[in-house]
Amino acid sequence: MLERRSALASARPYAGAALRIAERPGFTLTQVAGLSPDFEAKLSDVVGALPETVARAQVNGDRALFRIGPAQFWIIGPETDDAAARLHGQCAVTPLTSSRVRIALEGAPARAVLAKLMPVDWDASVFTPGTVALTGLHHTPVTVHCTAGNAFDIYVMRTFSLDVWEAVTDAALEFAGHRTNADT
Amino acid sequence: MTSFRRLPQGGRIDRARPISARLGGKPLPGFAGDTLASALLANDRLLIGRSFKYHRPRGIVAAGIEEPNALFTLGEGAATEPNVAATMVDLVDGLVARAQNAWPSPDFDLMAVNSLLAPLFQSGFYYKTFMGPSKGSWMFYEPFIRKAAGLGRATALPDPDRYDMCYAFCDVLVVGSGPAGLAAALTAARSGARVVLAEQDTDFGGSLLSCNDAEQEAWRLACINELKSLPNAEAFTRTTVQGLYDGNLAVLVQNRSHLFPSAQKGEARMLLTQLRARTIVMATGAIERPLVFSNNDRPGVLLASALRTYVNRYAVAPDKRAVLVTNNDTAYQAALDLAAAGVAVTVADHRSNVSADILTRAGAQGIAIFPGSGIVDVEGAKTVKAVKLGGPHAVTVECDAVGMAGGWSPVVHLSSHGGIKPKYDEAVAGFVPGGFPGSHFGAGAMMGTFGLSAAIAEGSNAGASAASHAGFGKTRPAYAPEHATDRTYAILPTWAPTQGAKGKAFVDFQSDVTIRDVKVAHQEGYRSVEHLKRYTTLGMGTDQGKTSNINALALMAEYRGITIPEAGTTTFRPPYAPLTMGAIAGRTRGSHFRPVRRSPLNDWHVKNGATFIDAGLWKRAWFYAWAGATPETAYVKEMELVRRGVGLADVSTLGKIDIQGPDAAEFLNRVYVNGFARLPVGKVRYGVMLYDDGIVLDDGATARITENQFYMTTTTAQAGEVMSWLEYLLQMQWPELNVQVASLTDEWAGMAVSGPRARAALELAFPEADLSDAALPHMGCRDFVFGGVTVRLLRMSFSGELAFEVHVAADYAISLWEHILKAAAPTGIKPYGLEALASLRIEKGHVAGLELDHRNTLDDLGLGKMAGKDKDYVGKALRFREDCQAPDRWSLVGLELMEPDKKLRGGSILFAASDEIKGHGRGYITSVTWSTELNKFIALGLYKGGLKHEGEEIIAAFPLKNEQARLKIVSPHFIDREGARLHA
Amino acid sequence: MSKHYSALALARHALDPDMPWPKAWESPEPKSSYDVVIVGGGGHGLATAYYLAKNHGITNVAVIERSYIGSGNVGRNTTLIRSNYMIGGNTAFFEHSLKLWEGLSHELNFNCMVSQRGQIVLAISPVQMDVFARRGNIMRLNGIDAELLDAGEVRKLLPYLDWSKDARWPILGAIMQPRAGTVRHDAVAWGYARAASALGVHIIENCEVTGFLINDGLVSGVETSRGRINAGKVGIAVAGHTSHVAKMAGLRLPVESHILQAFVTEPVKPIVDHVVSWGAELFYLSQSDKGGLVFGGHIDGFNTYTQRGQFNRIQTVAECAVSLMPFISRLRLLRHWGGIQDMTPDGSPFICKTDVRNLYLNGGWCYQGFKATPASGWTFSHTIAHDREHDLVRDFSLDRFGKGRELDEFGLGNWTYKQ
Amino acid sequence: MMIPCPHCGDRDVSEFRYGGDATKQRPKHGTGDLRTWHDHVFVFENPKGPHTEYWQHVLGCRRWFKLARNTATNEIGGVVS
Repeated sequence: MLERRSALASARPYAGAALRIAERPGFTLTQVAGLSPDFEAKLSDVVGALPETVARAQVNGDRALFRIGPAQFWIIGPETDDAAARLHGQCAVTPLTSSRVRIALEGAPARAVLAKLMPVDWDASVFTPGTVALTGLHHTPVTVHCTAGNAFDIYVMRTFSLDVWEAVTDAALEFAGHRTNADT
Repeated sequence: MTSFRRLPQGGRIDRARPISARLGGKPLPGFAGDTLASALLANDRLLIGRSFKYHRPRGIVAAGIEEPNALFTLGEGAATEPNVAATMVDLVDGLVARAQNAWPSPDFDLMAVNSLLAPLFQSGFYYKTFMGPSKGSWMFYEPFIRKAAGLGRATALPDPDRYDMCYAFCDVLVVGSGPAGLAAALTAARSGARVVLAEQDTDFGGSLLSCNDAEQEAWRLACINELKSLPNAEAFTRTTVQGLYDGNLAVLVQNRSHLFPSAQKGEARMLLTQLRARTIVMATGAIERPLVFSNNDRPGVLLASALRTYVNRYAVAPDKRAVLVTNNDTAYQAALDLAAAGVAVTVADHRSNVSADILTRAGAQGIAIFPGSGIVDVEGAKTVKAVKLGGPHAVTVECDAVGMAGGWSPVVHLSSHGGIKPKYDEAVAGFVPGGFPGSHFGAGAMMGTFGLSAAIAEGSNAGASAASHAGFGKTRPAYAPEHATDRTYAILPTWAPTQGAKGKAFVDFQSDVTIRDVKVAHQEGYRSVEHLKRYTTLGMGTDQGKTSNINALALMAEYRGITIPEAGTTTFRPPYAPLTMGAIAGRTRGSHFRPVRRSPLNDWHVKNGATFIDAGLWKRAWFYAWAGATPETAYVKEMELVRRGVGLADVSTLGKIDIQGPDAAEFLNRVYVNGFARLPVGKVRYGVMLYDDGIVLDDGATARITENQFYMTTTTAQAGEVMSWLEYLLQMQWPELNVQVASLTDEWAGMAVSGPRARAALELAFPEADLSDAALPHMGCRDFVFGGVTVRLLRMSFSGELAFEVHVAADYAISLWEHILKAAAPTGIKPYGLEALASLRIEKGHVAGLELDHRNTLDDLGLGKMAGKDKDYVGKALRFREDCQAPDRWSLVGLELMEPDKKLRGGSILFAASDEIKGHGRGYITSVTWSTELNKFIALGLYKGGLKHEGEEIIAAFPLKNEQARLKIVSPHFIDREGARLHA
Repeated sequence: MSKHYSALALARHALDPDMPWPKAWESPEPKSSYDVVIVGGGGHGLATAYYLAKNHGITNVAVIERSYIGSGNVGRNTTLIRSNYMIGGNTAFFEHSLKLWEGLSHELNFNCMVSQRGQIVLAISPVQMDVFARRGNIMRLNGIDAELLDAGEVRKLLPYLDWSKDARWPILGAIMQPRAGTVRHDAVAWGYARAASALGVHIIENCEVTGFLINDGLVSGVETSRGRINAGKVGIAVAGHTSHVAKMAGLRLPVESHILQAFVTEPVKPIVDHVVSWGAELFYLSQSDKGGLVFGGHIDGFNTYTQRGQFNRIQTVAECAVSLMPFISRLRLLRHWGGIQDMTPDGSPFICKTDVRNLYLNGGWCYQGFKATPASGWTFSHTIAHDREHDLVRDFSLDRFGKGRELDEFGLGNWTYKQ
Repeated sequence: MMIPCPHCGDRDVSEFRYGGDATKQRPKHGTGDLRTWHDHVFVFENPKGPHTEYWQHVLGCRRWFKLARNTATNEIGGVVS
């Protein structure tokens, strides 16, 4: 058997009293795109209701759906998700699980940290739970999903993930109780 | 004798908290709440530096950001910060300051001899001399000029402090917290709008901080308290709005230097905020102008408003007598407050008629008023001793300080950052905003509204309008304090000095520009405002002419005999005040300067002794420790490994694109010059694409996975460009094609298994898979499942050897890589790096990097035959431009070094044997390597006429090292021309 | 009144403060007709007028400027001069320009502060070293000074760079041109104006061209905000606004206007003694004689005529400055401004005849307008005087794209906004 | 500048890449002679005033779109279909 290895295996952990920053692995990411007019109908047959806009996530059971463009969606499911198989042949299906690393940011200072990194309005009255933003973090494309009050998932490109991790933890330095071997 | 002293009581300083700062190595006592400037005056330190050009003694002029003279160097070692205005520095424990531009000291400054040469240093001085004796003479003079110029001395050490940056959004931004700003912020916030109030000072209140009126103080505190109680409002001190940019982007910078050097870890010295505001209320106030008269730069000559601020806010006053010189009513506020503090005050008023109200109020305080008179001259060199008055009261008055009240210049900088020029207002005798876009509003002194209750009313209105413009309806205005009155601002503009004295009359203190310099500029025809500024350097100092621009403009208008508006206005550009570079860069510096991109195999490379090299943003394994310690030796061993056995290389950085849809084949058929329509499923094809201009854009191998799905690879360098280009064509130009593309660069890892023993190695790694030539021929492709994971095998070769590319989902890359090395160990397989990879392809004659530099055509690269004759493809039309088809274009050749004892270098220029070695030659070397097959240096290059000259001996010149070498032109395919190894 | 500038003249004026200096250039009313009208009173236009009079004896010339002279890019650049060009059509032209710079203060009797302090271009990869080597070799082979420096030699010259392991990209070496340097930019406009005026050229400020007089393909003058002015020949030198001026003459051009921002810090004592450029990202910096660090980077990257830059570009440039030279972090930015420059597909300019007879074009300078000023005036005046392109600008033609003869000095391809 | 992405809404200009003059009609694939393509690739409208350009939300949804923008003021006119 081949084993998975996290792109952040060698990342320096972040420890903060009020803020948690950690990789959140264990998901299946499938990008689907339409090749026929009835694409969205076929898709919802398999995964249920679809998100209305690019700005909102649709959570159906253990799946979260993002609308990442016209006739393009991301399906974030459990590791065992079979959506890809069930959609095979009905639309363009592109497995992207390895291509993204999910970094979870949680705690009172989370919005302040995000505000240091991305030109999006993170105010609690605006970026409410369920809101999704496709934006840029340190020159790299990221997808941010507000999963709860002050909890966020950031989907970053795998090959940039260690660098983005460094950028995020550095932005959060003032909230770090201590940063493990930060001075090495 | 004493000039200034600390008053026994009063002021906003905290006398319970004494502070010990150091100035020039000596203690500088003061209290919390002092600035460096107020502490200097409190300690009677008037002479604080020397002027830029003439090294004249100078003192503090202002109490705010407009200060032209009092620049100090703060901190020591790596923390040294030159040219900081003392008026903007909190006096804190541990503060260390040094005077500038004076040697050995401001008191005794050797460069003062400059003032003797003063007549020479008039405007345009530099342009008129230092030209001789010979052509290059300036190079002789320049070092001396440079040493003399340049204000403070910077350190060359890296800045030790941290700077932070964030993005923010709000409905209403209010700039300035004076009466108008506080009213605007409060009114807007009461509507429920998200309000940000930015104040540059250390406390809120603006002009109110310089007053001594209990009712107004109560009003100020009430506003602040209510504002702080509202959850939708944020108020920041020490925060300057440095500029406004398109789309209502306001750049705010908060200066937290007062926390240093004792700052906590992670705490930033400055925080820059990019604030997107729906609407903006500007309540930026006004700055008082000096008057121009002989020796108006003597230490002890300040702005009248500054004297008022020092006495009321810092409890620092002239010792016995102050003379105020004015052309308007506002000077009397200072006069009355000084008198109230026990200072004897004389006012010289340019106006012959002073209002009765003022005469009575001033008279009551024993203030002597001389209507119709101004200052002729100032006596005293290092401190003011007395002033000579002119007009009907030509007397000399002994005094400790002089206050200049030349009228007020509204701070219209932000309103003009957007491109709207300020307009001149006769009544104000100054420039006010020339207009506002719909989402901008103004209030208070910056609009020319100087009365307190008027400013508050205007502020409330602006706040309400801004809120409603941002979509918030009902609100409640902030009302002025009950007894707030509107003091008059009657002004009689006076620009030229009172005649009768020979001393220098300064217009711009920091740039040492006198009234005579403005005259000279006028004489010589440098009359437009911009010419005046650039020729005399007026307004070019760190104060950006905040106190001097209007006076200079008015004087020029006077000389030209035109009105001030006719003479023009000055354009204000960001930043409003000098802005620390570190604050702009924020955290994006050093190792964080640009993102690092790492292969999925990166951790293995690190663990196994790879040396890395930067390739764009990527860190790539250059060579491995097993092969040697230096690239020069290591890559040769790694090449031999691949030529004689088998090697494993990380090719994950290649661009990879998933192309799906019924029209996928047609799409590829259009973007590649060669045909893809009939590529069979399970086959790979090398393709080249052009840009519309007919120049080669990129190349790569593309496999057909199913009828409607292709797997495209691009070069590492062009991956991003190609992806955007494909998206552009599909989304904007070819809607008729039903195709979807997605990037797989991060999803799939790629490893090349190359060498005569490649098949043997993979058969050990994947015992179940049939890898025979029949089952997987050259340019064949197959997916199979191994260890529960899909593995994609592409039989293709970059090295020219029998080779396979093994692609797998990136999560499993290291696991599979280790498996192959372990399972195939008997074949002697080892990893090889980028240097060997690139060298092997040179031997094979594959173009890459410098051969694909946006300058070359298909034919230049010897790929012309690939293009489909009767097929359309992007770039076809312009490919056939006249010169693109010229027979003698520089095109691809192989090169062999004929002189074994020599070295071949990239960037060498090529000449025919018979050529004179000069000019641009006939081509150049793009890529060089040692060939393990031919045991000599070989290269790829571009040569005029290309392979028509095959077999010719030519010359490679490298004059930078005075080297030349003889080469032979050969086919770029140095090895296995018939491709036997590929098909093995 | 001393017409001639010298230390002696200064001394005389110092002793007699009431003796007035003469006007640097006359500002006459426009005549109804001139032999040649130059549209644009910037560095290139003024230089062209000067050389028309000086080299070709054509003195009945008017330079027509919409605003004040030097109000365009000659006063908005980062003052660099160099001749490190490698493409055949460029090398000789820019070297000629540098030679003219070297003698300019004498030629004009106006100190333009031509400071040949040397330019050092830093390389961050072995491939880049090869590219720089090719450039340096071409320079040497054309009689132009160039030195290849290794990291150690660079570190001796520029100890203040980030040599730490924190540096995102290591500095591997550099190519240096000792004769490159800086010039006091405003002085160039003023010096050429004064010298041209002395030779009889009319410099007409605050006069905007509103149209061209063209009959069956032949230009005979211009309409201006101050009336019609007839001319035997008309030259356009309005880089930044070339497209819409040329449009009045019915020309559509391979030009797109973009903003390039420039920056200066507060003055400090001498600390940077060379012109330093970086191979990681477009970035170049030098210290002015007044003490300010003057620097710039890449264009904002989209079509605009506003002289207001975008803040994200300001950040990009500041990040370069602070990352390459960490001490700059503590210095303060005094001003930043924008110049509108013509961008062309291949990054190279035009000095040529047009489809309209007797109408000549000078534009498309991209990043290199300032350093080209003297040679531009030299060759443009020749082109106008002889109705034939000067040999040095044979390749600066409008038809090069149609012919497939791009002058892509840096191998960036045919994109105005990526140059 | 804030650029209105047709899908993500107003976003900072730093998330976008500029794609050039969109007032020009690209010749249909397989048509157009050298002159036509020359004008399409090398000649620009470059107006000082209202203009239409290609932009891509490259740090976002990767959509290309046509944007109306005034080159004299940087005023955004909105997305053009």
